[in-house]
Amino acid sequence: MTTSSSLVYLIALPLAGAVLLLLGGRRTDKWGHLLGTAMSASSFGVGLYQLMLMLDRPTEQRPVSQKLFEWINVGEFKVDAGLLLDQLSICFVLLITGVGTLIHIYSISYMSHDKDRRRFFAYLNLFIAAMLLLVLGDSYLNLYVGWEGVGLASYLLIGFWNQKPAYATASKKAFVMNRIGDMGLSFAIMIAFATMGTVSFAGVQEHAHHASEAALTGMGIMLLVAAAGKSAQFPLQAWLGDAMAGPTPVSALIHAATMVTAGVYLITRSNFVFDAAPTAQLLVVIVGAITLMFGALIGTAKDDIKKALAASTMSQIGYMILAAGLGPVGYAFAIMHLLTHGFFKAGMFLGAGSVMHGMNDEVNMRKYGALRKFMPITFVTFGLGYLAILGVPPFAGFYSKDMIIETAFNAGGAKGIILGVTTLIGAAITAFYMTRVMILTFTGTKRWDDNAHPHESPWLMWLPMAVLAIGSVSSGYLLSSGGALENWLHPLFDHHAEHEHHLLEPIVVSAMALTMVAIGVAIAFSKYARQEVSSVAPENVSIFTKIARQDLMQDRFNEAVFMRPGQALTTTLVAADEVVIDGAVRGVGQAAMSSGSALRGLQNGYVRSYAALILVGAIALIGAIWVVVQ
Amino acid sequence: MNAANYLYISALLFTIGAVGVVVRRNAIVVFMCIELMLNAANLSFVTFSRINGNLDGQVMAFFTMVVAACEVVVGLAIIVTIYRSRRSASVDDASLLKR
Amino acid sequence: MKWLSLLMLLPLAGAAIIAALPKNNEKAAKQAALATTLVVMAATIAMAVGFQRDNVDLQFVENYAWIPSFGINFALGVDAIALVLILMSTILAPVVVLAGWNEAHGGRWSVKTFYVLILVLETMMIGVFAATDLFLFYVIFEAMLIPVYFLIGGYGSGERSAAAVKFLLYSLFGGLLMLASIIALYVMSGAQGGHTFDLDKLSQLQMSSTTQNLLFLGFFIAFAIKAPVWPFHTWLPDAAKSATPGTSVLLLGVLDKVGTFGMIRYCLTLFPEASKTFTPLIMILAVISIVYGAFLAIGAKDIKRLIAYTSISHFGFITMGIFAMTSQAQSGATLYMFNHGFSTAALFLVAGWMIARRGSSTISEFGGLQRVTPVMAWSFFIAGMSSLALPGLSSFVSEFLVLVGTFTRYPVHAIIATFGIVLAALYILIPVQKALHGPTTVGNENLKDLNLREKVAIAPVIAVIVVLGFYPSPLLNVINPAAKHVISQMGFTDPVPSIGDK
Amino acid sequence: MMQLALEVGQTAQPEAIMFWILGPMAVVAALGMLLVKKAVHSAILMAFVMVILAIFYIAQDAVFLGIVQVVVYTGAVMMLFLFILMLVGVDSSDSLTETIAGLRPIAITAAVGFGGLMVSLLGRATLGRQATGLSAANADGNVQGIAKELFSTYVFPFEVVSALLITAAMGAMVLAHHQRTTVRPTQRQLSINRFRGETLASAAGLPGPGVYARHNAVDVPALLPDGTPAPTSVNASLEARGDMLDYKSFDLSEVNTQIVEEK
Repeated sequence: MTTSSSLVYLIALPLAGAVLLLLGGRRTDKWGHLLGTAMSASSFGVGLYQLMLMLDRPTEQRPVSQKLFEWINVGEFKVDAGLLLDQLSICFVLLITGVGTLIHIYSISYMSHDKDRRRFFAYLNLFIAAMLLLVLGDSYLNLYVGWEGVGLASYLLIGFWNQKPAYATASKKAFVMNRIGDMGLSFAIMIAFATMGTVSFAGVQEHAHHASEAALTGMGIMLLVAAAGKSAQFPLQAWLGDAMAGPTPVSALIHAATMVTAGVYLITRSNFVFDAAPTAQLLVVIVGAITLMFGALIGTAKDDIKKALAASTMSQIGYMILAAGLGPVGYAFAIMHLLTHGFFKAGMFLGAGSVMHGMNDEVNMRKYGALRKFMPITFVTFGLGYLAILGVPPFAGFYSKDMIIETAFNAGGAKGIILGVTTLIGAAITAFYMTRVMILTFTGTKRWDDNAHPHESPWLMWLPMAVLAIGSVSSGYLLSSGGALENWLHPLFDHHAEHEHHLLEPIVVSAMALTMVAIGVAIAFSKYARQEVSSVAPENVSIFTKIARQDLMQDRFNEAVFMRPGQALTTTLVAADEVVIDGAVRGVGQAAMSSGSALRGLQNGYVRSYAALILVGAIALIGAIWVVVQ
Repeated sequence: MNAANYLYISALLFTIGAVGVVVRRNAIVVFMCIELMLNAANLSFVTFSRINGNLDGQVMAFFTMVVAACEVVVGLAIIVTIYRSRRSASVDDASLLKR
Repeated sequence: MKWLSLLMLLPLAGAAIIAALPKNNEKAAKQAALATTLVVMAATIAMAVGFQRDNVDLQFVENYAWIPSFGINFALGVDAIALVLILMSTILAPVVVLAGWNEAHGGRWSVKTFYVLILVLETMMIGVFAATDLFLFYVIFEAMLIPVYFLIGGYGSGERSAAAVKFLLYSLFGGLLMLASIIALYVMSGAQGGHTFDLDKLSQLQMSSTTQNLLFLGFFIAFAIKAPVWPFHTWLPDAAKSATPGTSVLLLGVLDKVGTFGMIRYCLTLFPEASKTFTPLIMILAVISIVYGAFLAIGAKDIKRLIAYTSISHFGFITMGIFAMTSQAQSGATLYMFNHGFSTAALFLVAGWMIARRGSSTISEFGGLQRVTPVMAWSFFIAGMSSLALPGLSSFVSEFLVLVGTFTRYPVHAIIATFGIVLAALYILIPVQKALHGPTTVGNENLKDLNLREKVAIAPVIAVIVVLGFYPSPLLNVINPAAKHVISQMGFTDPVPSIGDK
Repeated sequence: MMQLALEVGQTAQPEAIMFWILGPMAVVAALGMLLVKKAVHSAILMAFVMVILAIFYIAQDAVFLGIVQVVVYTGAVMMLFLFILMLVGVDSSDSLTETIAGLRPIAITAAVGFGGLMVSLLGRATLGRQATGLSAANADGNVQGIAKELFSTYVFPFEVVSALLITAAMGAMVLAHHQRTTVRPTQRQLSINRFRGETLASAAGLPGPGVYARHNAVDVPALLPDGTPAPTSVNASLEARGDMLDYKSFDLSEVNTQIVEEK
């Protein structure tokens, strides 16, 4: 293990940017966006420098650590503020800072008309810092700080336009659902400490194979809950669609490329836990599979371009989680899909932002159409992303997604078949809804109002899109040629159980996947390109479409099962506190008062009744003597 | 002759006096009942003195008489004063304690 | 140097000076109060520097005969836990004075009286944490009610008299139960080697388990009312709603800590066996407090009541930490007391400014403050984040320590308590959304943002919250030996990780 | 009871005979005190009880107290009572109907309980020895014995009691003394008031009671020329005592209507 003193700058630079911009206030309005971008870019520079240093070192010395200071030290509970940069985190560091910087650049132009642009950049920098802390922390507790930090940044950014009540509600919903996930992470940390006496990654890895499987399963499930919260996985997926209330660059950065993939990071980072807890691992796979179908189905019905993309994100992360749940063979593919997805999805979101930018912030795809002519660059970059997500060779998605499908089939037995088929169907549906997005947005006839004047975005916006498009084209090949990423990550994962039994040859899987994609595309074409698309969503649709439009009833379910009973409980408790507990207290007071006023009747002012009372008292006294002196 | 008999009669007189205090409204009668109670007590004292064979009880009765005399003097003065202002000797009319 | 008596005398001297000032010179009274509290703060910090960390005995011990015929001494001394709480109290005092610069206006009595009361209260706050003689502790414990009663009843708002009386009756009830226990201890000490109120000697008493249980309950109920622990909590929302923000800060931030501090210092030390007997019950009460307080906070419509209910939830955490009997939970609980003082202070002060500007404390009356008064909105937001224990802010460290420490011994309690953090997100974000976000409510367009004085008052509080979130070690290192000492005195050791069994 | 009867039968000493005659008489007289309407009767019965008690004292070798009882109590205190009764009004008879709800049953129940408890307590109390008798203590004479006690052992209480007695006397004087709050009007002033007052009606002397009225008793008001009764013609103290007849019934118009009704 190498130590370094420069890791902290990765986090400190964007953090300093955020603090400066937030404390500086209006004074920094003029140059705030430039500072924010510069901080993010310099962090990217540090990341690249670290990568080069890492490449220089032999494999076993590649991980770098830095201890900043002693954070918490109570009894056996010792946590240092320590950073760890290894082969896994460097991928994330570069993705976060790289894509992050591009999105900073994009936002300079995208947010140029917003008077709070400086604040936006402050939040973005805060997010970058928190996300870096998340991937760089060397213990679960440090990760937790970043984990909630990105939740906070996400909350602030979703609610950036919080003067609109719906947006404010969306941000609150995201934070609260994330907190449920955070609770899972808390439990995982507690279990780790209670069973292994440590919460650092290294410590847990060292002790994991001694610990009881029950404890590890519990920890694994809790980590899965955490991942589900952060990565919008079933059953905590409901917030992601609403999170699109944030400015589009935020959706691109946080809710597509980086933060939502933190769950995948957490599961791959905790590989030593899941490898020893098959039940938890199986649950991971199930959650991934459900979510990938769930997201895909929602995606087919959404008319809001950002929500369609969000559903797609959910589905793609489902793929990653599924891969991560497949054990050592899947981790690398999960990460690879994560990286390629980071490129193409961020690119597409920025494309969507570009379209909205030209269309007066209209998000309804049914009001688009024939934009290809007006926004050629956006069309091309979006199109490249589209091909990538479909998994058309040789674009990035082909490499990463095919690997996952293949690995799923190879999981063995009925599990393998089910997972394989699920991923294949998912690929087909993905192809369907992405094609639908393409057709509705860029081809066909124009359906927008006359007051919209679609135009291509300025270079500050299309440049990042272009860079991301290049990434969507090439990253898959680069990462997988010769198993580059696999080998790079190999030392981290316990790969001893290498069971290379192929159920299907890779080429067969690819062929099947491409066939499914072709079917999906064909259906979309027949449904949207060959017939006129109405500019309002048709009402006479099947019940399935209606359900899908309502996000498969996820909000209704949450409302009915959690929110309403919760509200009822709150109301009941508030009333009970007033009536029962405070009532009991006031009752004591009332009793004293009423007994007082009852006794007051005795004080009628007549001497003779007082005398009678004295007599009664004397009787009591003598009676007592009578009883006592037997 | 059992000296305890005097004690029984003393108890009876005391009780009667107590009832009188409660049931009679005329302040003067109430006072007389109080005197009756004091006298009953005195009878007990005297009896105890006899039982114990010393004069302490009688001395005590003597003191009681003095105190009773004081009480009568003051009490009657009060009754006269009340009567002067309220034209009534009924204790119920002087129910000022309540207000 | 007689630090502790000096600390207790300084505010009294300040109060005397203010009392001597002419009645119409309100500004001088305020300045004198601020100066006094600052001097006390400086003196406390100077004292704290001289504290020996690794020494678990009482330090800065002073002992003067007070009523020798009853064996009563004016005995002072602090361990780390008391030191931390005194530090918190004296840091909060100038903040409260500065933040509530104008809150004494419109009271029943003069501005001068307000500051005299505040300073007298400060003396008692120091004394109650420093007392090592049970009688002295009791006297201060009860005497503290007097200035607070007048502060609520004389300077509060709304139904201030009713709230003050409720507060007083609740506290007196608990105090009387404690008094009975104290007298019993005193009587027993007479039979076992001489009448005394000395805490150290009383903790050596031999008594039957029934006696111990009963006496323990006398103390515990007093402290549970003070803290407050469910179901003894209903005075707090009323008192907090009616009191001025500054008074509320002292009430929730400092006075309520006397309850939890008392549990450590008196319940555990004097009655170790009874504490063990009642621990299961108390843990349940603590968990109920956490969840119950959170739910009521979610349902609260008044911002001050809301903060009071969040405090009930937080005090649940502290109580749970105290009785979980692990070093993490114990240290966490003490740290929590310190942190809660600051996060509640921040919440209450900002809420107070919001209320003063808007003229109403109903949450729905606010709206869109983020746009109108960004600095105030941010201050409230950060305070709220601290209250929901966002990592990186001070409360997180303490809350997590309590949870982790509890989990190692009482996993079920810890798990239920952890649900509190989701509820915390709700009870903070709902008012944040209603008050700070959304369209600006009519009538709020021209509210003024924080002025310089208010910024100066809130800045150190937020600084403490942030700095201790990232770097709690200085405080934790002071607390740890004392917390460990408490646990070892009780005969507990930390549960060993199950991996160690193999 | 049986034993009591036996005792009475067996020991027919003079004291026992005296006791069994006077004892019931005292109890009956005391009860009568409660039951009679007129306060004067009560006072007489009270004096009777006191005399019986004096006899009991003497029977129990308390000669001094017996004499004091007769002289001081029956003689002085009871006379004081009677004097006050005269002052307040001999005739003011007490209505025996109870005005405070529920007081009488309470009082009687309490009395029965109280008496019962006392008696049963006394019955249970055992002296354990025969009454010592005072022959030894009274060897030098009862008065000398008491004097010895009073001026030796009880000298301090004795002095205190004397102070109390003086204080009581002073107190009674203060209470009963009626301080004038206005200057006593002079003859001249009275005359001016009489002639320069609001009306001249009082200028001439008031008619005596019974003038022109149907009766000429002192408690019947005079009738004025217009036939209305003049309440001022009756002595004010009679009116205050409530002994004056209702003057309205002497109004001539009232009388006339009665006559009409009789027809």
